[in-house]
Amino acid sequence: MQTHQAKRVEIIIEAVMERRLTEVLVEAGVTGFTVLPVSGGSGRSGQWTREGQVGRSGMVAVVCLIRPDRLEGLLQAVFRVVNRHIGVVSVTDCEVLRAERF
Amino acid sequence: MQTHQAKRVEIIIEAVMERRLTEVLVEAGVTGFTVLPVSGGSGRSGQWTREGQVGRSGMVAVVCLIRPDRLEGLLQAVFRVVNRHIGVVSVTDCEVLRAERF
Amino acid sequence: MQTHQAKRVEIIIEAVMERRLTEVLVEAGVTGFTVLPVSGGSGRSGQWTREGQVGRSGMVAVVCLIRPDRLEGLLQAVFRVVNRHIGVVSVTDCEVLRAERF
Amino acid sequence: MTDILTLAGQNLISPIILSFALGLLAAMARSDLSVPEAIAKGMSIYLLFAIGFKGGASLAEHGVDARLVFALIAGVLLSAAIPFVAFAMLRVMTGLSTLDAAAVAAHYGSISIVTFVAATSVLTSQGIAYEGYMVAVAAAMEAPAILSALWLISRQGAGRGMDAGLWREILLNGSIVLLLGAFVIGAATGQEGLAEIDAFITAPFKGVLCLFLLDMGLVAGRGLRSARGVLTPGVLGFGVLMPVVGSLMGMAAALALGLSPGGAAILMVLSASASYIAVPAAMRVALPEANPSIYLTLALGVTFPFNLTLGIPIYLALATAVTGG
Amino acid sequence: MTDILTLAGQNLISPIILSFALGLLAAMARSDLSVPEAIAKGMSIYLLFAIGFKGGASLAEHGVDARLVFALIAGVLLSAAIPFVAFAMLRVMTGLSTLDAAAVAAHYGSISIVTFVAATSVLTSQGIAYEGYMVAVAAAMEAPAILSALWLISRQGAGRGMDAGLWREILLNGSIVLLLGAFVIGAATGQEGLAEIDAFITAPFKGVLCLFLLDMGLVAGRGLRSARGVLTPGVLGFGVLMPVVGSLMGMAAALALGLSPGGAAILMVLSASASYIAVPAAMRVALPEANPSIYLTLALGVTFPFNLTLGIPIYLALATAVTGG
Amino acid sequence: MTDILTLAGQNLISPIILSFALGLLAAMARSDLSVPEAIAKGMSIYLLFAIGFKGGASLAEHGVDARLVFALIAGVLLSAAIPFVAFAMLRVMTGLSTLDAAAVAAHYGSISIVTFVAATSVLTSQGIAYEGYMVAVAAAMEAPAILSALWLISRQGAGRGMDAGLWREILLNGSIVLLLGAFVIGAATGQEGLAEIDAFITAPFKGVLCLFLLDMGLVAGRGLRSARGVLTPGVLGFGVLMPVVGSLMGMAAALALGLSPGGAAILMVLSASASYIAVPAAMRVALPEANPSIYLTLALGVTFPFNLTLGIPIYLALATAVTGG
Ligand SMILES: Nc1ncnc2c1ncn2[C@@H]1O[C@H](COP(=O)(O)O)[C@@H](O)[C@H]1O
Ligand SMILES: Nc1ncnc2c1ncn2[C@@H]1O[C@H](COP(=O)(O)O)[C@@H](O)[C@H]1O
Ligand SMILES: Nc1ncnc2c1ncn2[C@@H]1O[C@H](COP(=O)(O)O)[C@@H](O)[C@H]1O
Ligand code: NA
Ligand code: NA
Ligand code: NA
Repeated sequence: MQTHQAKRVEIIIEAVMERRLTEVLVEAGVTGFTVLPVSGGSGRSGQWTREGQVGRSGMVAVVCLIRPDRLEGLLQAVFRVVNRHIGVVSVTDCEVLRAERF
Repeated sequence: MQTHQAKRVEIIIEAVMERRLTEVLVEAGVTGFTVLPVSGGSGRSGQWTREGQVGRSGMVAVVCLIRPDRLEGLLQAVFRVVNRHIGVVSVTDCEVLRAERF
Repeated sequence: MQTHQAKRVEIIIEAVMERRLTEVLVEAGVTGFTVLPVSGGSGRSGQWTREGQVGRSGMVAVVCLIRPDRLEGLLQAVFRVVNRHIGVVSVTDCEVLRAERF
Repeated sequence: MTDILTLAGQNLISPIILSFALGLLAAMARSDLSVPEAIAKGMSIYLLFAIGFKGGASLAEHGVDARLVFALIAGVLLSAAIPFVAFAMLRVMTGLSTLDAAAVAAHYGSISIVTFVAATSVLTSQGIAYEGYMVAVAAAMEAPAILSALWLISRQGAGRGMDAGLWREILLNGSIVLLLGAFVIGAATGQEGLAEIDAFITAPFKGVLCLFLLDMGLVAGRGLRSARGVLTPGVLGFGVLMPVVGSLMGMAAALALGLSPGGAAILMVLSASASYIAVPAAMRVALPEANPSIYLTLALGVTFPFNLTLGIPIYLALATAVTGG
Repeated sequence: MTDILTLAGQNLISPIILSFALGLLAAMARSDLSVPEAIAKGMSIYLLFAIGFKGGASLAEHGVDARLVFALIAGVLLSAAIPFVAFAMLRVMTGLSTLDAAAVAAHYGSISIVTFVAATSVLTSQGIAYEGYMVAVAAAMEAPAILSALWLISRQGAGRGMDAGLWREILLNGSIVLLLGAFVIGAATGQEGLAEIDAFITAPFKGVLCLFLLDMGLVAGRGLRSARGVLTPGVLGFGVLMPVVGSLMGMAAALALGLSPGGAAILMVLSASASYIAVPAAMRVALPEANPSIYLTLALGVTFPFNLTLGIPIYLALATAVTGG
Repeated sequence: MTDILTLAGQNLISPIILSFALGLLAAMARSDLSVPEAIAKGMSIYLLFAIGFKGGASLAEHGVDARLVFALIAGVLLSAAIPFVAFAMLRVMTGLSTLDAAAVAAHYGSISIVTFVAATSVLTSQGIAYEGYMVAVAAAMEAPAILSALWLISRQGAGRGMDAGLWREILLNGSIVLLLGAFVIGAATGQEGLAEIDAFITAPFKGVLCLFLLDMGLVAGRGLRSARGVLTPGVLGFGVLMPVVGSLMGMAAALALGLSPGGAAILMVLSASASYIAVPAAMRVALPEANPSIYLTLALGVTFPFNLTLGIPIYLALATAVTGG
């Protein structure tokens, strides 16, 4: 099958920042993203779990497939949101089907 | 540790198509896959969230680690299911432990 | 944006082993990890779903971003836990923002 | 007429409707109020189980009526026929494509179980009885409309057509199985069984319905906010006119069957209501090219609130009038 | 005998059993009916809290009985002893490996809290009293069987052996902690505390149990569907014979303790029942090489339905007969 | 004094407090007992809806009081003023940075709705009435404290400042919207509406509160276990002293308003309690550099249990004494 080069950006960020992050993604011209729930984790600010939590606590994972030439713009936009907040951003090379979608 | 080359295929597809997709994966000789819940996202067909939904709405993420030589067959099988439906497919190079499992 | 080489290790393991795995990760000097829920899957030991389950059944996905030079130690630590248990481990090259966090 | 207005007025300030309105407003104002998916599903399981069980227990008390079979047949026919009327109206009133029109039509032939539940709770508070087997009729009306819509499309050479898997998914859909299963359990264990679990399925029923409608308001509000574009005046008009047309078809059937006033009102409500759970899922599989935001917004954002607020009192008044109840 | 049959017959058409049957059938027919994981867990928390609290409140009312301590010891001994019997029977009746046999044996020494709850609800509807501290006995029987099974395996030089973490996981298992904790709260606050939350833990109890059993039927049905291969006639026979054998061991202990007919029936039910929550998790950690589909299918797909339908009436009839109740 | 102790003693062995203690102990002992997130959220929706609705229905019964408006204003002022007092105390008593101190201060100006609910349930069991509109006062007190804290920080040139999005998030926060919405629904449908859903929102209320407090105990225990480091004696002392200081400010306001003894006790409880849902989320957005484990541990692990056990009886005794009730 014909595949196309793309980048897979995975942003693990506090749930309270989700809306701000996705707004920035849309502004940066990202055509799509997917949000996955996160049930727990650990980092410099300690270990946490979502069990029994009532508020909008914890993190979410936002996955975003984009054309390589859009990466720089996306990262800059993301950085503005993530900068002062806890969370991690990783970028992986990937191939996608149906490139017209990205 | 000894690792082995493999491919990580990630298919984000409508929840209603999950059963059809996994049936096709099994037919294509895939030995295993993992389904992750998705809580929301955005694409050409708009933004959505799973909050408060009663029906089998929204998307799921299916992750499938396979031997590189099986990739082509897998993608063709997947494409038949995804083709008319919304959803995205990405493929990443990876290394796995315990190659006998794939 | 300046990015840094890193490895993305994804461990899909039985939920009952989650605590043991994360303890080993911490011992191996991993500075952070994220746990994602898994809703179902299939492998050599059959197909399963989390729907309606009461016990701590099913699998979880643990994602761990680390500096490349820490990979070997991490894999060895992980292998001790995963060895006798079902589950899969994959490693992907990636780039991260804010390398000081890893 | 005054009666309808009084009833509609009373109906409007019931906790049930106001809970829906609260959800709708909160979502429109972009509050982050939300009901977890698992809780929404849990409440819908509770409501289906309770309504099915009570229907079955009532059947056990009043005995099986010859009309049960006829009512089931009438339900199947109504569900199969309404999509044709809806399709024709959509082609006239709106600019929707054949595909989108057929998909929308399927929803109006099928039923909304919460509208049904809300109607039964209005009947109960008014002390109006209805045939217990209407629950089974509701279940029978879920699926036939889907076939009509697919037939409408296949005539045009489009659509995927049914595979065995889709058949099973539609007929063994979770909500049908639970509703019918609870109905059978209620019928089998009768008033004795009902006495055992009454405190669970009757006393808190209306309260749970309030929270469920709060959630439906939130979902409908979110849908309306993001789908304002698709609601042309024609489409909106259809969403209000179609339930009335459907209810009249239901009324004709109710008269032919000789149902009680309460039963007639229920059959009208079923005919008027539009599915937003089972049918959307089937459409995503069978007609993936149809735009889901059109049918979801119409069914949940327009027709459901219309039925909840104005529709139910109107149908009840009509049913009482024509059956001479 | 007629009594047993009548009771079994009555038992079979109770909403509780029929709900389980509905779930089982729906899953077998591959309906997509499902209960969200969070709701299933929520219901199990409710049931454990309610049953524990009521046991404690009843203890507070009737005072602490010297037999409480003996009953606890008897429970621990039963739980530790039954795996040896089960292991021997498995080696004779089935071709299971030592590892699989030991893992299965652990499940039968431990208990199923829902079977216990179902039995108490049968007793309550028959107006038969039982010792409130049986809840504590149930908690005491959860863990010892695991140790017996691990000992059986370590004798063969296999198995991982216990680490401190596993010890804590088994003894501070969520369901044990909640059951015992609620028992203590019930005992401390007594009838006054019960009066405060009675409307929550007593009135809706049976209804919640119905929905919980619906879910268990779904899970059991899914398991049976995918694990048909492991159910050889020998394994199946064990799944039906073992609970009866276990119940007889429980009966002997009940006679020795001088329990009431209700208490004896409960101890028999506990001995007859097989764990499908705490023990499977412990086995996955301690004996990962044992095949989970064998023990899960046996405990949940064979023994649980057997106890629910035929077992409980049989044990109750036997208990009444031998204790002269 | 004896009265306070008796009441505190009674209070301590209520099912509600013991459930919290059970959760706390289970988490400290590292049991894997846990309540699913969806269930915890579902219970909080239930509690907010029920308490809001009952407040509204009581308002509808007793008529709108001129004091309602004054009480709302007093609530806003209290919420805005308390952070300044808290900030000053933190600077004196602890070594916290300005940022952390401001973040903690915001929590103490705002309120904990579960503490409020627990207080109402103590009042109800003692047969002490309180003004129904206190629910609205509770809602009014949620947000102002956040602004005070942000102002404290911005004075130092730090902090992000408010954007429009944050404003909306704070004011249309899910729990405020639900509480006020249910209050309005209760006021609109009055005793008639209450009668319809009473069996849902009144009878099981205390039982649900027990399970909710079990969950809060689990969350608090987990927090305490992982945040032992931040609890210096000064911080701990603040967590116990501050609620008392807050309650006295509330008492002054209650006297000025001329509230009933019950109403005065509630206003004291609101002033004494610290938010652990709405404010932490706002702080993560506005002051991400502040350490969440400090404010969460203080609010949920220290002040909440203090208020629940000793605080409520003390405030009630004081309120009764000063209002001459
Ligand atoms: N190296 C890492 N790999 C994966 N997830 C991480 C990593 N570091 C941090 N995280 C996630 O980000 C959250 C906040 O991290 P931190 O800012 O280090 O406290 C953690 O709780 C994890 O969920
Ligand atoms: N570029 C993307 N990256 C990640 N997920 C995407 C992307 N595009 C679409 N999706 C996911 O696929 C769903 C359907 O996409 P679409 O077909 O574009 O509406 C979206 O709601 C997202 O969950
Ligand atoms: N090739 C694979 N790709 C992704 N996930 C897998 C794969 N193989 C196994 N898994 C996951 O690991 C679980 C156990 O696998 P197994 O040990 O093969 O039964 C499965 O249920 C899947 O969730
Ligand atoms: Na209809
Ligand atoms: Na047993
Ligand atoms: Na306060």
